Amino acid sequence: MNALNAAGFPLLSLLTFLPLVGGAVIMMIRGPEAAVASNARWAALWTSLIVFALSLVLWFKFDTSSAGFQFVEEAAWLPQWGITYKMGVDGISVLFVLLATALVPICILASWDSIETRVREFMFAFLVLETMMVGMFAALDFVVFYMFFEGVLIPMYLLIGVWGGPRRVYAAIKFFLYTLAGSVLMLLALLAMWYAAGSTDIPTLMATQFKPAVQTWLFLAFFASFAVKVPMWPVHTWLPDAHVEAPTAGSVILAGVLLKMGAYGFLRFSVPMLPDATAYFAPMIFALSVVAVIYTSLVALAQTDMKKLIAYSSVAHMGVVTIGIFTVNEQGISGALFQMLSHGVVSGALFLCVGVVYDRIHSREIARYGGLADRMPKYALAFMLFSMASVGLPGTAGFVGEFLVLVGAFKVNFWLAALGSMGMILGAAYMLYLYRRVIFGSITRDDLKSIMDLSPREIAVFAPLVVLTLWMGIYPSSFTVFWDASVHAMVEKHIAALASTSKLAGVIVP
Amino acid sequence: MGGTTDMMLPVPLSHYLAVSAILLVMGIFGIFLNRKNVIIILMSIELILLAVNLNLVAFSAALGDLAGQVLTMFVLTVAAAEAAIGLAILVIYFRNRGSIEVEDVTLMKG
Amino acid sequence: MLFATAVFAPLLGSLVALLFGKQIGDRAAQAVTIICMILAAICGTSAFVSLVYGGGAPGVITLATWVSSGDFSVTWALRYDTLSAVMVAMITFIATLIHIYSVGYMGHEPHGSVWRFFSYLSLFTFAMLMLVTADNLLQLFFGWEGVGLASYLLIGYWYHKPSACAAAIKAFVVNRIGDLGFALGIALIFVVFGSITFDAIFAAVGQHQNDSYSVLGGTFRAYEVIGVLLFIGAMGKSAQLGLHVWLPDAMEGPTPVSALIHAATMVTAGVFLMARMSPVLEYAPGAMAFVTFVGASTALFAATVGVVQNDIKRIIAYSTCSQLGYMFIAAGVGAYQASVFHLLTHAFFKALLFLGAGSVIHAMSDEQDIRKMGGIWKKIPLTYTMMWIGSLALAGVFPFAGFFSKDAVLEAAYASHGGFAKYGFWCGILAAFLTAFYSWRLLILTFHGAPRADKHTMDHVHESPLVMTVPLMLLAAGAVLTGFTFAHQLLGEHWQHFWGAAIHNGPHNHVMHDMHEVPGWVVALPAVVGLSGIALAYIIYMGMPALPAQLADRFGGVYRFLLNKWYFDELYDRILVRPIMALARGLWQVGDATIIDGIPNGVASLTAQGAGRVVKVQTGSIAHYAFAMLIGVVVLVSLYLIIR
Amino acid sequence: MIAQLAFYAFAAILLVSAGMVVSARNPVHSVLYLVLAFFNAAALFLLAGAEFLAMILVIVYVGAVAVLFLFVVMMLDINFAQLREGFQRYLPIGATVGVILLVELGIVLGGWSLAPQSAGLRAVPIDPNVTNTVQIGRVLYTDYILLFQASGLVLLVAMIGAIVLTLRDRTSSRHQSIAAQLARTPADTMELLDVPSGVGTKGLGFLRPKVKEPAKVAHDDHGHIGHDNHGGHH
Amino acid sequence: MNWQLALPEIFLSCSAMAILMYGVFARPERSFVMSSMLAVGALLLTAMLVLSGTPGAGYNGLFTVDAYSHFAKLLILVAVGLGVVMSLDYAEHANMQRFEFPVLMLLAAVGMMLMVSATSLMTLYLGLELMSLSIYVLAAFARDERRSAEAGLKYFVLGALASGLLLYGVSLVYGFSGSMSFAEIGRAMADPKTASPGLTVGIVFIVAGLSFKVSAVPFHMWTPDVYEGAPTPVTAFMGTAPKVAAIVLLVRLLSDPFGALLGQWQQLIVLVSLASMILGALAAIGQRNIKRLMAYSSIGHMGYALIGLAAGTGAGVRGVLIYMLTYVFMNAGTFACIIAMRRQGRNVEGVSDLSGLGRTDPAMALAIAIFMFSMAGIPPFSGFWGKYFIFTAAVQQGMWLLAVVGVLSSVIGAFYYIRIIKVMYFDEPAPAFDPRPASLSFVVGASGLFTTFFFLFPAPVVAAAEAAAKVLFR
Repeated sequence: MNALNAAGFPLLSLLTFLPLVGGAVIMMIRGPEAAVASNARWAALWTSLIVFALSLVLWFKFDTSSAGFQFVEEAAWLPQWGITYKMGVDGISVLFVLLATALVPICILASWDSIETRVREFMFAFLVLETMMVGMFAALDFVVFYMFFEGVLIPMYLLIGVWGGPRRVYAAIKFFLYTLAGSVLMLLALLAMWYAAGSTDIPTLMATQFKPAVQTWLFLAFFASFAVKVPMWPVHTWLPDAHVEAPTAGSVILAGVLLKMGAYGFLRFSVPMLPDATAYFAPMIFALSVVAVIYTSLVALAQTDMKKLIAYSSVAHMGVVTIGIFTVNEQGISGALFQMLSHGVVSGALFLCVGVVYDRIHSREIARYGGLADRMPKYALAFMLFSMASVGLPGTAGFVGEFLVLVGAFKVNFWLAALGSMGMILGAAYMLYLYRRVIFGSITRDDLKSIMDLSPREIAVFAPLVVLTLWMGIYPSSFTVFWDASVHAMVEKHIAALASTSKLAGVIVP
Repeated sequence: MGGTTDMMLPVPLSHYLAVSAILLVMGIFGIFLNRKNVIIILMSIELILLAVNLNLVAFSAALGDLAGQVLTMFVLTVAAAEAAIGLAILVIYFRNRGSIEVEDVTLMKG
Repeated sequence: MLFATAVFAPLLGSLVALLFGKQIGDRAAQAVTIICMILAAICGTSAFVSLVYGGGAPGVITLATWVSSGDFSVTWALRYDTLSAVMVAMITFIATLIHIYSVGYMGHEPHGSVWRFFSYLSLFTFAMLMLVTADNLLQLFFGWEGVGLASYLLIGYWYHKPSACAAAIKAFVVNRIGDLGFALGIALIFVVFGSITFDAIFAAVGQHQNDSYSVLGGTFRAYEVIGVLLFIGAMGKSAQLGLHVWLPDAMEGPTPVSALIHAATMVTAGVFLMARMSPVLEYAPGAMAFVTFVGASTALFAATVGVVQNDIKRIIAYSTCSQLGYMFIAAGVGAYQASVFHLLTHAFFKALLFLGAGSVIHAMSDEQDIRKMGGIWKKIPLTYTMMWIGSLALAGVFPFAGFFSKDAVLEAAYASHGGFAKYGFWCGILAAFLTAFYSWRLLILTFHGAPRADKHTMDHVHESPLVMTVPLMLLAAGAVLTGFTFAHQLLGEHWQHFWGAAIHNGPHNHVMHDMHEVPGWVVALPAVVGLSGIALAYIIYMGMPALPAQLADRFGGVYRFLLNKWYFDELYDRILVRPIMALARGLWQVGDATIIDGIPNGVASLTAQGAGRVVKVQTGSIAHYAFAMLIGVVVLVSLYLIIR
Repeated sequence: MIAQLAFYAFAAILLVSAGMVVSARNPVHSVLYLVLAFFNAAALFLLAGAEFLAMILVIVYVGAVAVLFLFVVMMLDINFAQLREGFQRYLPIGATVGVILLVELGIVLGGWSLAPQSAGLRAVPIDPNVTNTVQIGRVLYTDYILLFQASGLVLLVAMIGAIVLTLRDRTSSRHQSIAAQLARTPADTMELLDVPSGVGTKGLGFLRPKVKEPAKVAHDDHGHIGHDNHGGHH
Repeated sequence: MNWQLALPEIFLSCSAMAILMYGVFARPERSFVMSSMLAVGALLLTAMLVLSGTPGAGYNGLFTVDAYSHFAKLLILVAVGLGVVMSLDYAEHANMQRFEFPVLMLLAAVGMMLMVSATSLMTLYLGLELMSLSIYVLAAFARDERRSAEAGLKYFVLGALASGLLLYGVSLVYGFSGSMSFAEIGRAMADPKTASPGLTVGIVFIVAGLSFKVSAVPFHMWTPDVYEGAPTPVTAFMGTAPKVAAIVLLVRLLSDPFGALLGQWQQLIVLVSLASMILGALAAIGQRNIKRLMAYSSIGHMGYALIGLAAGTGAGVRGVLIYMLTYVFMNAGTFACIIAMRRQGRNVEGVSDLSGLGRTDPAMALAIAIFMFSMAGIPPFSGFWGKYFIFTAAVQQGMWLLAVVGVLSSVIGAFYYIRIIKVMYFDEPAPAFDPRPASLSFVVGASGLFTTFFFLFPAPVVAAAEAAAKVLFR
């Protein structure tokens, strides 16, 4: 087996495991507590920055004209049992790797001061999380995927539980059990697929045709796992709790990357591997997604906690993503992918916005704030931009994905498009309502009168996100070009698969 | 069941087996009956072992195979060893608690 | 190039003011934005002149790819044709004047924050320019939403005022409802035409005439559905009946904002959309009838409400609403040219009215209630004059601009056949009467009669500074001149030469011709009713000032109904806002917290109970353990014997 | 015929005494019934031709195990009066379980037949011409040497176990440790302290002997505490 | 007769006796540590003998050495070795430092090795008893400790009952098949149609007896009490090696001589497995004593292992072996941590005593966290791989009920595992534990490394397990 990719360099493995190495180094730091904390911060930042810099190679070297997997590396692992260590990215996954590597340094920078206790462990957990995330998006073997997919639970559980808010224990355990309950069923699906195909190699599985009856069960098992992760209504309630209790960086990474894992799973497994079941279950997914969009948007409207509001908005946005994925047309999937990316940036940024004021006032109650525009104009500006992006204003990142999904959904059904886009209206309502209550109005509380605007460090945190948000809104083609070929191939294959099954069915049942 | 091999038994094998089965049930019954005294439970277990031995000997005779008897011998040996250890444990238990009532042996539960 | 400069100069000004406003200060920010605006106005006007009079060729300036996915591909591009050139010239011109005016108007604002205002103004202008120069529907949507954002920011400019914040949110959210329809319309256009670029759509109009689309349980011609969806978008932005509720509240913003976004430009986006999409709408007669109907109803509705309002800006706002109705009547009957013409003239005189009102408010120490004004005409004669000019134009008195455009609208409505057109005509006539009436009611109550303000205020009444009055005068000039200058070109016999391919009239649509051949009384009627409205107002408010109160008493029900704007806000509050908020809380507390969380929590507690029960068996008694084993054996043996 | 009669007689006594074992109120009686049961079982062994085992049963079981039981029962000095309370509580369930099991075993055992495939596959065929003891002796150290040794280990474990559990080297009893006694010096065990008069020993507590440095209190000038003269004693 | 087949066992027995002699004559204060060291050495040598042994059957068909027994024996020896090392420090504190302790462990190891090599019901029985009797004594070893005595008594009484039932089953099987040798029983039952019901009832009895040692439901009742009462190193020992021996024996017995009757015992094992998984998951919730918790956890784990047996395939047996391998290390490591839970010289066992361990002793907390995540089956830890191969077998056989219930109960089980992690990391620190002796650190470290890095080198282990399983399913 060729252990190296075409470039002769195991880039993806390096990206995956370098953070782990960094984490190990951090755990070896000894000395007085303050020094350990400071060194750990710097070490973590440098590690993540180096990883990010390396990951840029993906951006520049990726061949956008190819629909296949690139940067593929392979090593024997359990050769007799069809399990190999195989990494690679295609247009669908490559940007998520970049998203993960880009968000981690931002998160580390964002938790520079807000994490005061057990800094070393925090940074370690975060880097482990990065390993898991990058590995998951780069995995080309189902078992490898599963390991990373599940492994994410460990650092995230600790991040929420150790550095979280007052109800962190409940939130952490809920998060853990919800997602575990979903994913164990996927393990069974994995085994069944392995049994049917004799391999857990993802490209092989994609090429395998499963019997329609089998597909149904596999689909349901995948659904159990990915729907929780997305999260789809009605298995979304772990998310608000987890978000609210997690430390800011945890929320950012949760919203930014972890939620994408479910949708990515749908795209990587459910849709390409199980075309018939996808077609069969799409209406159900649509229904759930539409409910998610409307229901959670409404719930967001009633929130009194900033993070919870944004968390619920995430559910609504992810509802749009699932609609897009299951339209299985180019606009729908492309829109879903874009929405995932933009949501990763925007809602991560929104959580950072909450974190900024939380660090100062230590409250997330919306009613606790008001009139921040007076004291924090830069903050207000950034917050406005991200709110508008979340609302889906054209010219920001949020619009492109939402609109493409709308177009994709329209191809399926008018009502799907109309109801699925209700988030446009409700989203505007809750985001602006939030913004008004926090930023507008007059300052009434004494501690807000002396609140400080963004520090240079915080500006450094926000600046890349601002740039990304506008970039993605104004010139989205630089992102969509990555996956156009892959999405095209996927849609073609899906249509062909459906056609062949119906032909098959025609033979069996005249 | 008039085989050639069961001529060593004075009665049909089933009679032996029946006695043994009744003995087994009595042993089990004894456990249900005596929830007070651990020693009685041990004796009930001895009855069960006796039933086993009876079975083995009967089968051995019926099959014309000595293996059953050899096993019986080992069973007897082991049972003796078991009794020694069991009673030793019982003694230290009694020393600690001053009682061997079954219901008392509930320091740990749940 | 000129054209592109006209579009992007305001953006530049806005960004500079926004990003560096704090550092460079208010003065510099104002200077930068105004310079950029002037540049834009010059470029915009030149582009218009060169296209219409200089023989320039219409075209498309492509800038960059925007969104592309599969066969869905959209570029950033500027469309240069008569329609957009007219709009650009008008927008840049008026916006420049408003920028200048704002320097004076916002002079009392605390220092260090006005840069924000100018940035928003320029941003708004930019968005509007993007809207009118869009080469495709998505870019149009970009501008569309951009003006929404800018209007949100401007309405909520005084963010300390809760009412301003509420109005800002209301404006944005109500607009969004329309935008959803618009977005769906765009999607449907893509599904039908396979593209959303104007050229591609217009070229393919003929091929998809008989396409149908199923929705609401029925199957309709796709064009009709498109027309209705687009018009829903236009309804939101142009404050048509049903989605108009945001417009009056939007008066919470500073007055120049009202002038800019709620009179001259933003609200006209819907009309512009109708004109822009004329090639498609021409083949959607059902949708067009709907447009006429809603426009006519709005014209009448807003006029009735305007009659009884007391807030000077709200009266003008309702008049805007009403005038937009006229524009839609025209668009609905196929006379897009008349519609755009009215748009153009209206932009001038309505901006004039708003800025004049601003000048009054400025003079009256921020008083907006006309019941507390009166007797100030001598103190602010210039403003008074300007308001007269504006009102005359609004009322459609010859030779002011409104006369030409309103007449054209009504003639077109008459000339077009069909019930909805007739409905539009008569509503328009009625509204014309009411318009004239409330305009003079406003004038008289504001400027004449005994002073009703307190002495302190009256002492401070003063004419506005030059920086405010000069724009007023320029606008007044526009309000006087645009009518007869352009009427002939836009609507006269060479209208096709003027418009080129920018607006399309279908082969069966002869309204542009027919409108010139209506009976004489139709031409005269608007002027007559306008004059009689003025006369009535004069009689009532100058002659017998006690009468209005008596009338209000006598017809209390009607009065309150009108005063409360037909109770639309209350209705929406009852049937939409409150139920939705209640639903939201219910879904959260009951749906999420009780039911959805209840299931896993219930499972958890069941599990815990099960655990308790399981553990209870573990009594610690040797005998019980032995029982368990023996019973286990017996059960297994029994099962075994049964299974066999 | 006699053999058959003997079988039934012994079997009957066996079962009756087994019943008495589990139902007797006095554990001593139970043990004695157990002994009786063993004797009868030995007789049944004999009837089946297993003479050696019968002897073993009597010698090992009656001679050792049962006596051990008896010994323990008597040693443990149990309050017999209380032992029979609650006797009836589990009777129904016990009876049910017993009856079901008996019926099932009856069904199963009644169907015994020699497994056809196994005929002639005797591991150690019984040779009627050789005595039982000799036969066992022949195989025990040859074919079954492994198991024989293993059973030896079992007995070893039993021995170790019984000893390790019950044998007490009495730590409380006073053995002489000559080396330790000889190595003792006065400094190890005694210290002299100044005790201010008129002060009690409260608050000072009990001083342990053999402290390397003299107790701190000795230097404490404030003399708030008195001293305990026994501090040096062992 | 090829007596060398049993050379490891013979060597280990002789070593045990030699150590016994040494202990008798050595100076009492040194005898315990020295004899423990010697025991570890003996185990190592035995392991080498096992490795160098050649497959074959001997002792009149009573005893067999094959890849399957190799695998199991090595695992048992490792487990016993870890047990001996773990008890080194504890015994001194608990006043149990007597040289008989390691000797009994060695003798138990001999018993287990006999069990896994048994190819006759007789060997099975004697090995089982040798092991059991040693453990009875070990459980009661802290004889002045009331709970230890009670644990010993419970384990003994119920164990004796279990072996009585087992023996009854043996007698039935003997009577109905005419032989005690696995090979001949198998031949007698080659045609399941002619197998008499007596055989199957006998199987039930034997399964019941072995299930007791495995502590599978409904023969599990002793487990929590004995785990709690027995001295912790003994609990650790009981939780690992004997379980391996018993389940390996059960697997061999059911798949080799009774393999043809798969259809008859499969349902039985499915039932037992289901009940064990569910009970193990449920009952551990709410436990405050960590040893009891581990007891229930082990019941659950045995349920999972039995899935592999229920599958009745080579893949299933492979799964069982891998599962037991990972289980031994997780369990030993966890118990080493529990033994290290000592404050001011006194051992504590409450889950709440772990409060804030993440801050007071990060290394140990990390180790426990790894073990807990591993037991919950979270990748990449070894516990995941155990479950992976187990469920592979179930899925291959289409045993969806088992698989689904299995994964779902693993979620319930995960609750209490992560609750321990929660206590360690999220709660406010309790006073720190006493310094951890090197012996325990060794066990924790070795187990932790194995558990964590198993995923790096699964192939050889899986290959070995597969080779072992091939013995039973050719």
